[in-house]
Amino acid sequence: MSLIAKGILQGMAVTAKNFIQSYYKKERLPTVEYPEEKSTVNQFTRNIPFLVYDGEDEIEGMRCTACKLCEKACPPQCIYIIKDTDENDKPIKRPKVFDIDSSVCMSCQLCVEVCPFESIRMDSEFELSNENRFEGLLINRDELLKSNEYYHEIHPIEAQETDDRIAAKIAEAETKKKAREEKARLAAEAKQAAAAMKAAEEAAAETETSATEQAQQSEAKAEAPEDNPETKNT
Amino acid sequence: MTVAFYIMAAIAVLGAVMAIALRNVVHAVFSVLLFFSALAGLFILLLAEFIAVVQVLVYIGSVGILMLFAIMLTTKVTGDPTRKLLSRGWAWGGLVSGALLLAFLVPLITQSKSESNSQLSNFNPSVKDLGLTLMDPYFASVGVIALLLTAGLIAAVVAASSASGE
Amino acid sequence: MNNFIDYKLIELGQWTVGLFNDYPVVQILVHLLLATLPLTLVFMGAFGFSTWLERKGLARIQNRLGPNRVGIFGLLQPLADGIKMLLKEDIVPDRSDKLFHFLAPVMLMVPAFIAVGFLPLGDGLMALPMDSAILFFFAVGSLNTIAVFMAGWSSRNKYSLLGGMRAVAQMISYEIPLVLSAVAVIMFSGSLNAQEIVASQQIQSWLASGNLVKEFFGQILGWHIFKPWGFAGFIFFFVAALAEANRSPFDLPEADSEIIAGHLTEYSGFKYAIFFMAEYISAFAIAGIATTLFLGGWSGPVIAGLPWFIIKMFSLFAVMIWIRGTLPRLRVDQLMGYAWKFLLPLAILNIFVAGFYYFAEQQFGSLAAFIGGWVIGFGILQTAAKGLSRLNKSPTLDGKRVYQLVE
Amino acid sequence: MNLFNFTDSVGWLMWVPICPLIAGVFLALLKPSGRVSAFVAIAALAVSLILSLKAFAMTWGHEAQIETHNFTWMHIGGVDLEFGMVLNALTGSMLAMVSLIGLLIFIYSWSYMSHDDRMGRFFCYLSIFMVGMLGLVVANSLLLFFMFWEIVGLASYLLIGFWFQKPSAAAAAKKAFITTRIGDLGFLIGLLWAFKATGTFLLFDNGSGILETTQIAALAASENVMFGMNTAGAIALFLFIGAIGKSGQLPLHVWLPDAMEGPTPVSALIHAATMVAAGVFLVARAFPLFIADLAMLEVVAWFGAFTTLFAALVAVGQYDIKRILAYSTVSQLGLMMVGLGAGGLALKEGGISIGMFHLLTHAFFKALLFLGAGSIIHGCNDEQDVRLMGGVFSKMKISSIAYLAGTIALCAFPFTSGYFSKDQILLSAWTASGPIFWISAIASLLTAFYMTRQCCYVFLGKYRGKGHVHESSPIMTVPLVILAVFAVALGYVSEHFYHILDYLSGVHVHQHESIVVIISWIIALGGIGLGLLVYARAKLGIDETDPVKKVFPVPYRWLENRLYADEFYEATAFKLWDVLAILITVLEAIMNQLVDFVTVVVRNIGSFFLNTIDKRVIDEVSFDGTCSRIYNSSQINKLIQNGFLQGYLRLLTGGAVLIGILLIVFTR
Amino acid sequence: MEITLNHYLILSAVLFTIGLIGALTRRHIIIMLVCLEIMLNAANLNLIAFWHFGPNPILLHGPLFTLFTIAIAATEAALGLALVLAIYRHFKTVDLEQVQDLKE
Repeated sequence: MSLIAKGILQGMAVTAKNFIQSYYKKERLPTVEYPEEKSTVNQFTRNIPFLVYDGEDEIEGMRCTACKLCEKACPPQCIYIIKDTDENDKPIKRPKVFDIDSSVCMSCQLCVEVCPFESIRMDSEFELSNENRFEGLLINRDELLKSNEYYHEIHPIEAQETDDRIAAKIAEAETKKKAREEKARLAAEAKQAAAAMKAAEEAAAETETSATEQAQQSEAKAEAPEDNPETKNT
Repeated sequence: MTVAFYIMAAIAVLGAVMAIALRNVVHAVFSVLLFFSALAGLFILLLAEFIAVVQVLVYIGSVGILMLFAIMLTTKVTGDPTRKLLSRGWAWGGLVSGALLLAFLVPLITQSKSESNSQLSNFNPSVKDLGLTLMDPYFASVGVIALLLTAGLIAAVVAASSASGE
Repeated sequence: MNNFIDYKLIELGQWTVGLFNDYPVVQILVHLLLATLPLTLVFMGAFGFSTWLERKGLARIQNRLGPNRVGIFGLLQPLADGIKMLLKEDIVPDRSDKLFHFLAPVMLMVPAFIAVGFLPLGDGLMALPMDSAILFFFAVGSLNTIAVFMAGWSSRNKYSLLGGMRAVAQMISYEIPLVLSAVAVIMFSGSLNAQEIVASQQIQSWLASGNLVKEFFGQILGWHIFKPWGFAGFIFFFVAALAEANRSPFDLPEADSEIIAGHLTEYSGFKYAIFFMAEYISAFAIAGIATTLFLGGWSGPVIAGLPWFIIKMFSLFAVMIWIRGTLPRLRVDQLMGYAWKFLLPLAILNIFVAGFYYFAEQQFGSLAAFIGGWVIGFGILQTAAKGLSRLNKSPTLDGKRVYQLVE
Repeated sequence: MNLFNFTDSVGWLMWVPICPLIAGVFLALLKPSGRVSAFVAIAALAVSLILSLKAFAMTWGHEAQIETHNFTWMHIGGVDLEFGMVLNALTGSMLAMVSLIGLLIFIYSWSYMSHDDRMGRFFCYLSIFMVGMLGLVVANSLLLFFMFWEIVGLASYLLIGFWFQKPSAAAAAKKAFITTRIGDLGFLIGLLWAFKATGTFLLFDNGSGILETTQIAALAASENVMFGMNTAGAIALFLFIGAIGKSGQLPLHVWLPDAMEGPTPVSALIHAATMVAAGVFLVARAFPLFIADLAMLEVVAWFGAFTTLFAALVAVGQYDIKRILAYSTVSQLGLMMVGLGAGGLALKEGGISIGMFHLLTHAFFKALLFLGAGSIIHGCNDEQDVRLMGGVFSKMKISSIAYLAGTIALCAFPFTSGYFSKDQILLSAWTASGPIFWISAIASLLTAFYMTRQCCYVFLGKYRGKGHVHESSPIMTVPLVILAVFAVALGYVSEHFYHILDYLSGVHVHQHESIVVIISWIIALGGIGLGLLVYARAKLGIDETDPVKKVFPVPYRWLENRLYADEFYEATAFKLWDVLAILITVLEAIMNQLVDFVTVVVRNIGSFFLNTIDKRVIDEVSFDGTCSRIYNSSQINKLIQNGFLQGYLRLLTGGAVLIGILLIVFTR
Repeated sequence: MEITLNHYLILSAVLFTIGLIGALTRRHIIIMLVCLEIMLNAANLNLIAFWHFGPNPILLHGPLFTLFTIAIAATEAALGLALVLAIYRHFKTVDLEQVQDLKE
């Protein structure tokens, strides 16, 4: 290296540039003084899971049906679910107790993938520290429940995707029902035409009774799918 | 001035005695360094400023460290109390040198007349004059010393590194 | 306005000494105290400030804020560190040399503070006004080698001994280029006395000329750094000074990634703080000497005297920090090779160039000597440097790296 | 010694011998291949030829003038030995002749020796020989002359023994060397005597040289130094002994015929033209000495006469072509000696020109004859016995014609060069003394006879040897032709156009005696006719007896055995050794007796000394005693030398203290 | 009481003797070299003392001569220690007792 040591000077120039620019250029001083300022967390970060509920009322709008799939799938078994029972203790599709032990959860997101009802998602909240090591870190159902809007807030893209998916499911169910009705109707007409023909030849009378039975069965079938469109999944 | 002289003398003697008395070699060398610094002080008392500086620079700065390096490279310094300190027949060795001091040096000094007044008080020899005399009448000897130092340097390197093979 | 502050301080000093006129013994004591006490306090403060300066500077270089919690801009951070150091438990390894383990930091601090004494802070403002101040500076400088060795040896720890030996070797080999590059200045200014060296860097004729512009530049243009051998000498001196004070690129001994903390491994608590203080103060001392030798000491355009000296000293220290922020650490053999095979020959050559410059100036007057000096002198040094660097070039892999898939 | 100044002094003459010397050294050291060595030798000789011709030209105009260039070679014991070069008619002519013939022979031997793998060595020896010969001619100091004389002797030894693997060649070389050495001994004695008498070696030293008038007068003044001769004569006699050895005169001629063992060019160069001529040249050079004492001239003439007759007789009985020529050379040399001797008696200084003229002409045609013989031998597949040759004329036209030209010149056929020179000799012999004249005449007749005999053997009839005859290459035949021209024309041209006789001796020489002319005609034609008569139609062959032998069987056998010259030596000289041997054994016996007696006496004395002095005094008392004492004492102070460093230091300080105390006590 | 030349002479004599005793008794080679240095320094002290109290100190002979002695002492120390290293490498000990190959 010659006397003026060009290489070293270039290096010094770089550090000097950093030093000076750090005073006026924003990206040169990216430090966020944490306790005072909070830096927005990237939307794809995931920490401990939370339960999503639609609408205003938490308990009612809860998507979770306590199907315990996530409990079984969780590798460190840190989820604990007890099904809820209505007044005359007949089990209803809702968890009474839904606990996640946050000290054990390794945020592997398997529960999210398993949940058929899109009800459990990964939260990006990281300030979970508290004094009590055991009870403190066990998060119960009420703390887990968070609104869909919050979900949209922390994971906008993912939330939007889940909503679209649900809407699509509902729409699909609609179309299927309609198609089935259409088919049933057609079949009935065809049958009637055939029957009419046959009847015309045979005794029109006794076949009427059989025709009316068939019409009743198809209506029963048509009614069944109507009562639970929301909970049905693909 | 007298107080300073006595302090310095005491430190010097102390350093020297400790140097030859201490069992731990490193301690001995450090005490010698103390001895050298005491001597530097004495030189300043004797108004030989430059010599004091050179004493500090050469003796304490390099010879001292050289000895420390030598010790590092050669012996295990502490930790075996059994090691005999004195060579055989140390008694009459000590006796002889003691005799030297008492029988020969001290009488010689005491009986010689000495004029105590030093002309030095009226002028303070500056380094500049020393430099000038070094260059003017004594230039050849400076050259010789330079040669000697280089030869010493090379010889030391060769001697120390010569048997690196084993 | 020149040297106004210096004179004021000297008057103050004389006034205080005057207070004790009727107690001669006490007066001597006061006189001594006057020379040493303010200096120690000032430089202790400077040490504190410099630690803050260093941490903030390094932070800014690395695009981060640096300490800003304690005090307004983190100014009280050094105080916090100090207190922390005091509170920390002072561990001493059991089978170590208790005496020398304790003595090492002291031995390091003493020469640091003495060295500071030799700095010509202002016109007439010198703590220890010696005829051969620079010489004493170097003599004292060589003492801290012993202190480092003592530290390394007494903590009975293989790493610290090794670190100690390395530090000693580094200090010794860099002492020679340091002294040699200073020799060029001393040879030119003709005396070892710091004040005279500073005086030689002021163009006296311009100062006395009376018109403001000339006076303004008279203070600056005389500095040795503007001369070819001066500039080269300054580079060698500064690099050797960095090594001597174990700063940045040469801080191998107590480099964290290397042998833990070198000779400082077994030190903790206040002794560790003292080590650091001694190191920083010797860094200041060397920066001060560098300013006196090359940057014209306290001479400066308007506020000549103490302020300029402090500005220059701190700016040099800032450069040290700056270098610490950029340059990677040197390997041991490169370190030694650089001293012996690069700096030393160039320093000697620099002395010759200075000699020629001196005679050229006598012969053809300062302007022609200045221009010719720069062209020829600097040319010689430049080519010598290139030649030496090519000579010492370690056999690096010059071809393009070839990678092979393992069959 | 300014070699390079070609104008005023004669120093450059030294170049003539030096050039071949350089070539010789070059060939000896670098041993180049055959062709290169030949080329180098020839080039060097060419340079000396040019210089010789320049010298010859310089002397041509003014014969009497002598230019010398002398320098001191060495200064020993207060005497400085001078060397020098002389340039007078004699030198000029000899230089020209030697270098010209030498060059032709060099060229000839280039092809002749081309198949021999040691050609480089051959040319090296030839160059050394030329150095000797040319140097000898130029030398002005007798010492230098003697040195070159030895070089020539050495060269002849080397060249004769060139094919050292042939035992006969080696023996011949030794024989040549020893016999010439005996002659050189005489020369050396003469040389030393001359030096003692005159104080200098230089022949011509502007007045003080040996051959200058003042010295000659001084030398001639002394009376009856030896056999009634004055010192000049005595010195001349010893010099003549040297000449006898070198030129192969009667007593010391035995080596010349055996010298034919060497290759033919060697014989041509050395044993025909130059070396043997050296003896004659010596006599010519030192002629003033000979003239100073007429008895010497008688001796020279008579020696010459006997040699020429003897050699001519023996030549008749020889069958080997080269031996015939060798004996003819011996006889011709004898003739030259006669020329010198008789010439001296008749014409004082003029004698030189007569002897030298014949030498010059003889050199050319004898060289021609030898080269011709060489090419014939080469042609007949290396066959040397004339009885196995024959019919060569038809096969080898050029060499035969050249050979015939040489023969007629040798036989002194009218108007050939031989005729003119031999005629002069016979004229001077006639005026000098009758018997010498008649002996020389008979010898010349015999010469013509055996030459024609040889020609008939070789040229007439059909080829009796094995294989077929083939003409030699042009490189060999061209020199032959040149020499032939010289052999024939030289005599006439030089006598009538250039008055060579006056030139050679510097004195006007003119002899005319009609009877001698007639006799010489008779001799020449008679000899040839007699030869043809006997041999032309005779049956010649290996198994046939020689026609002359048929007529005189017994004497012819004598001739065949070379008149028992070798056997004579055998009987006398070698016997000499046996006598010596006996003498020595007797002496030795006596000596042994003496030695035994002395040893006994000494032993007794020795034993006396041994037991008394040596054992008791030296061993016990002085030597061993002290040793043991020293040893014991050293044991004590060995204790100090125990390698214990600090012990030494303590002793040191103890000593210092002691000195200190003494100092204080005594200087109080 | 005024410091006179004798004080210095006695001091240097004492120091010299201490060095000598060390040199003569201690077994450790390096300590011997140390003592050697002590002796040399004592001599230097003597030199400067004589110069200081000498007739005309202006000539600066004292310091000059001491400079040379210091230079030589430094070289000697360097060489001595280099030799000690060589001895250690050969004898594997620094104890003078065992370094006795020169023993007859």
